[in-house]
Amino acid sequence: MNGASGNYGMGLPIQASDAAPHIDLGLRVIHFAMFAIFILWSIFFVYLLLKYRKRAGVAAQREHMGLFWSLLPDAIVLGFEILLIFFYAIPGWTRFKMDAPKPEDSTQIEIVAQQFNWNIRYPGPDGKFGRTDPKLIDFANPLGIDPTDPASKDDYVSVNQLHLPVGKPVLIRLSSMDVIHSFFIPEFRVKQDAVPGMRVPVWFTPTREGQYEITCAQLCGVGHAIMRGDVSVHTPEDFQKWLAEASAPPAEARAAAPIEQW
Amino acid sequence: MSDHKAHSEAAHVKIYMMVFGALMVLTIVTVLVSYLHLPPALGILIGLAIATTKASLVATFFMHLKWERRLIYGLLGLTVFFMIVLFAVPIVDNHGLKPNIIHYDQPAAEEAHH
Amino acid sequence: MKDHSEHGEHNGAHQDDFVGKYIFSVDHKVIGLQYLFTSMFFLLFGFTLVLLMRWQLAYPGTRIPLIGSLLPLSLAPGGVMLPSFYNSLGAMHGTIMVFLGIVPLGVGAFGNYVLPLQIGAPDMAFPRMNMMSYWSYLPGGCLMLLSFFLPGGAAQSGWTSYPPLSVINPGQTTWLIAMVFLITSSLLGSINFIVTTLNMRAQGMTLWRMPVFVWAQFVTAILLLLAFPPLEAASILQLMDRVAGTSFYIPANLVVGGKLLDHTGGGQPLLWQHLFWFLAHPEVYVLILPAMGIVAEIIANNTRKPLFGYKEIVGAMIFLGGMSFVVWAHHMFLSGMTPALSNFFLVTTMIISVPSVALLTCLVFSLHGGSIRFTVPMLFALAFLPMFGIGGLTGLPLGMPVTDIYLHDTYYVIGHFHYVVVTGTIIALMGGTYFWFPKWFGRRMSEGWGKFHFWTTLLCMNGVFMPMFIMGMAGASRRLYDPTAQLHNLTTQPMNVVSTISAILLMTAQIPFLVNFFYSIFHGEKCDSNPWHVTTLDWACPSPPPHGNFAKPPRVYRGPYEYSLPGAKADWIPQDVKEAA
Amino acid sequence: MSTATMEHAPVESTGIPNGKLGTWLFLASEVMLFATLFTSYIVLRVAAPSWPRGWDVLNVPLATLNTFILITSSVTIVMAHAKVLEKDKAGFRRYMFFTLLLSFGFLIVKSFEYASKFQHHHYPATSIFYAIYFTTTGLHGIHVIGGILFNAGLMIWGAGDGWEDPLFAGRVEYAGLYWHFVDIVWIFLFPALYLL
Repeated sequence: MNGASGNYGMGLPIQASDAAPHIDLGLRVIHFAMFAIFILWSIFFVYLLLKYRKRAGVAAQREHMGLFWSLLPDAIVLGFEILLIFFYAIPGWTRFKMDAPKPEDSTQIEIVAQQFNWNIRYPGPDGKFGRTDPKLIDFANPLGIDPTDPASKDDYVSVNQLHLPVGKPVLIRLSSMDVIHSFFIPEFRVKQDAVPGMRVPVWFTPTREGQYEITCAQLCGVGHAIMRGDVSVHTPEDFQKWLAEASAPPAEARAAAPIEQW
Repeated sequence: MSDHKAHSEAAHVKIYMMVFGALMVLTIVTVLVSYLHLPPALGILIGLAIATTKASLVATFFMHLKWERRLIYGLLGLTVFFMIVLFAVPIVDNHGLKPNIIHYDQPAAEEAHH
Repeated sequence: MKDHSEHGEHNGAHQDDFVGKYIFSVDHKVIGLQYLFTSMFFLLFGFTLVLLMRWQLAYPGTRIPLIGSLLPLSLAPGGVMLPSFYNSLGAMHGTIMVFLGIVPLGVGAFGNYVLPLQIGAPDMAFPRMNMMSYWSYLPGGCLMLLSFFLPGGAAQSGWTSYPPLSVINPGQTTWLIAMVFLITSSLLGSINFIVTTLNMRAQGMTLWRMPVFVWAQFVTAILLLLAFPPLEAASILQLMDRVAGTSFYIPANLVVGGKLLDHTGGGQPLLWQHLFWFLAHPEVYVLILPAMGIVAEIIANNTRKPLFGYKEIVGAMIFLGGMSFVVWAHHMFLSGMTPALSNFFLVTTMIISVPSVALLTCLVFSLHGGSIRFTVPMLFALAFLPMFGIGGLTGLPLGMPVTDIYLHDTYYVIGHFHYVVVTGTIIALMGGTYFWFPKWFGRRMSEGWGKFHFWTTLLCMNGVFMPMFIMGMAGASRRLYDPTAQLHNLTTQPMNVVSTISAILLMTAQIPFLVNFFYSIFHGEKCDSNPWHVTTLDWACPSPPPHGNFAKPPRVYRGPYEYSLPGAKADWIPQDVKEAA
Repeated sequence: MSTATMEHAPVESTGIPNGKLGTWLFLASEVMLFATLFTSYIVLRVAAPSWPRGWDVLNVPLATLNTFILITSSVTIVMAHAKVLEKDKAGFRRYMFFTLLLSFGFLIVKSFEYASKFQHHHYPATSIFYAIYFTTTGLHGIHVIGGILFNAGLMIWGAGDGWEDPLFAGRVEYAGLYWHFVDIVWIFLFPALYLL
């Protein structure tokens, strides 16, 4: 069907971006701790049930265990959480959602979600996105790019096909034309809601060449299930070659690119 | 079910009239200030201060909060706390989001650079 | 109008006719039972909806067995459901289960019936308001049901109703109007509960002698009182967006299906999310606190010893209630909200886990040194502990913004939420039903069938929700009409089948319960007024209690859980008994 | 009434009458309701590229008149309560009548304001400012209507056997509490919409 289908199993999908190892580390540590807590707790629970089951001639004791023992689980959980917050959660969040890479060091892409497509725009060699105007939107021009703006001349728009070079940060400006969607690539461990009226930056560095899948993670209407796209991560040379080929035809001809309308 | 203590109603009525006068004066002041067309920040500050004063007067005297029990204070304190939370988070968020909001009316060049 | 005899006479006028006694009754017990039967109906209805969804998830695009052919063409042509119908089912399942099933059962039914009894009151503080609360809930519920048959159909935007989708989708207007009814009902109820708890306690029933269940209901009522109005206002704004064409949640220049939307714009989609979750997170505690109260009552009764750390439990509940107002944005880490805010909500979310752990610890430690009777209610209460534990623990990776990047909006979230609410709350409510059944009807439910019901239910519930964690870890997205339409869901598709089969079995497992329940109302083994030997006041009056509950106003001499007092003849001393015999 | 019954039975209670506690709880929830509207107002206003000044698009003199009317009605209802405590039936009727008159006056002025907006084709859908304006003042208006119904009911009840009812003074006080709250909401709405 597609090169991406081998990426998934019963556990976490393969890791294909710089975010993946960091997020997986957290998931593994937290789940290991969860299992440990739950198993120890269950042993204690079953022990209590067996030891203190109702037996003839044995009355319940009114005294309780000391308060100290009840504070212990709280303290353990709190300590674990404080460690996670300061050494894992806040640094990771800062890296993935607060410290964006510089635009000039990154592959810049604009993604505009719509029911039920991902419109992907590359700025072309000038590195600038042309002006857009919602009034210009039609089936041939899904983003409403203004052809009179010189910066828009070399812009290239593809639908549901995201091509990226490996090893270089990708900086996406994510928005939506209609309702809230959510941009999710499981192999990259990247997810962000696409909100209409807002342009949210998303960034990551692909670390592995291959085929991956974009999916919409936020209910966006009747076609939510079929809203998907393909990601191809190339070597930098292949990526440049692809971009040159793809954006070669003049602006007028580009408009004929097939657009899936569901 | 009158729960009123021994305080005399006549004294209350006198207070009510004074509060009434104060409310009227404050209303006139806030309208007059608005005719100065102050810069928004200052205007909002003054308008809000006057409105809060007026509301406090109504609550303290007309709603008898001055003579009310601690439980009611507690209830209102709790409400005000959650109200502040309800105000604060969306407003702080809104402030943080400003750079991300798209304004289509801006000129082309600015739009392109973002 | 001055004393009890007149009070009885006053309402006695109503008792002669059927309508006054059973329909527009002002008796908290009748209203409680009205809530009980209505919410049980809605729970079963909401469950039926999800069975349809589960069929579609396990066997996408195939004919729904049995009832597929009965569904109208506009929902499921040829017995195969349409995506719009699937989305309606999703939205209505969530709404019905939360707002029409669990809250009315936990608060409306158990709270209404048990709370006045446990504090020794003859009725609620405002009996007629209590009746109005039910009669606002029922039309709201009926409107929700009817919405399937109204033009535009039922809401399709999820129970969260995120705009702009909810503003442009059909069916949402009915949902919003019905929600206004339900919110009104909850507000009326919560005012009543708070005043009753504060002002109607029997002599000697100080705050620190109130059973944990009463405390739980009290905190719940405060949450409802202060958290629901924002949703009411937010719903009105959304209604304006739909009906009057305003743009509170609609930004400028939306293009839907290639056409510019008429709305002028200037609104903020995220505003709804803030206002919605300001209610909906406290709502989670509205779901879980009454359940914890029930579990605490059952555990104290069946270990035959006082609860471990009564004051800690109450304190933890109050703290949970307060904190629940400042954690809501952990539902919005990836919503496009200012990222720096996430760190604040990360910290508050981790703080709120501490009282939850404390509550669970106190309940488990209460078992230590007890003499545990494995009655049917106790089995349910015991199952609550590890199941709620799983639900709580799986909240940890969701509450961390970093790991939430991956798990957000996957099946992991569904698994987490349902472990808390189904294997947690519903299990506890089932236990509560077995526990208070003798109080309600003066008869017992069958123990044998109860145990059968317990084990099958517990097994099937885990069968439904455990696979969801596996699917979530593999990245499977939620709310997909056809999971096989996307590559990343294909490998975990067998898990959907396991979940669906378990859900069907779970529904089947409720049949013995329903038969047992309705059979026992009429033919169950008769029992005395206090078959479980409980200390709290709800068992100090006849079963079922007469109008006015207590023959004479009770007087309370001791705390709620005086079990196994050394030197006492029986291993329990009711709260209204002065001297240890 | 059962509320009265409870107060005479020996109970543990806060000492605050049920009705008063219930009214304050109701008002607490109303505070949250209007706080939500104000939050929405602030968020939408701050995010808007431009926002009309109230005095350019709305009628400040009419709204000032309405402010005077509402404040006066707050005084008359508190006087009505004082008259109940003084057992002055005629006084109560007089002040309650003034209160009702003033509340109708408020609605009439409001309807003139709305009518002139509609004449100029300004509807809630016109802009986000008008959306806020119509929604908040509309909800406030519904609260005024609710207050009128309750106050009129009290007046009718007070004319009959209500005057002798032990609950009567309390009910008048609670009606007053609610009415003052409606006043307070307007005290904030007035500058927020018209003057800032």
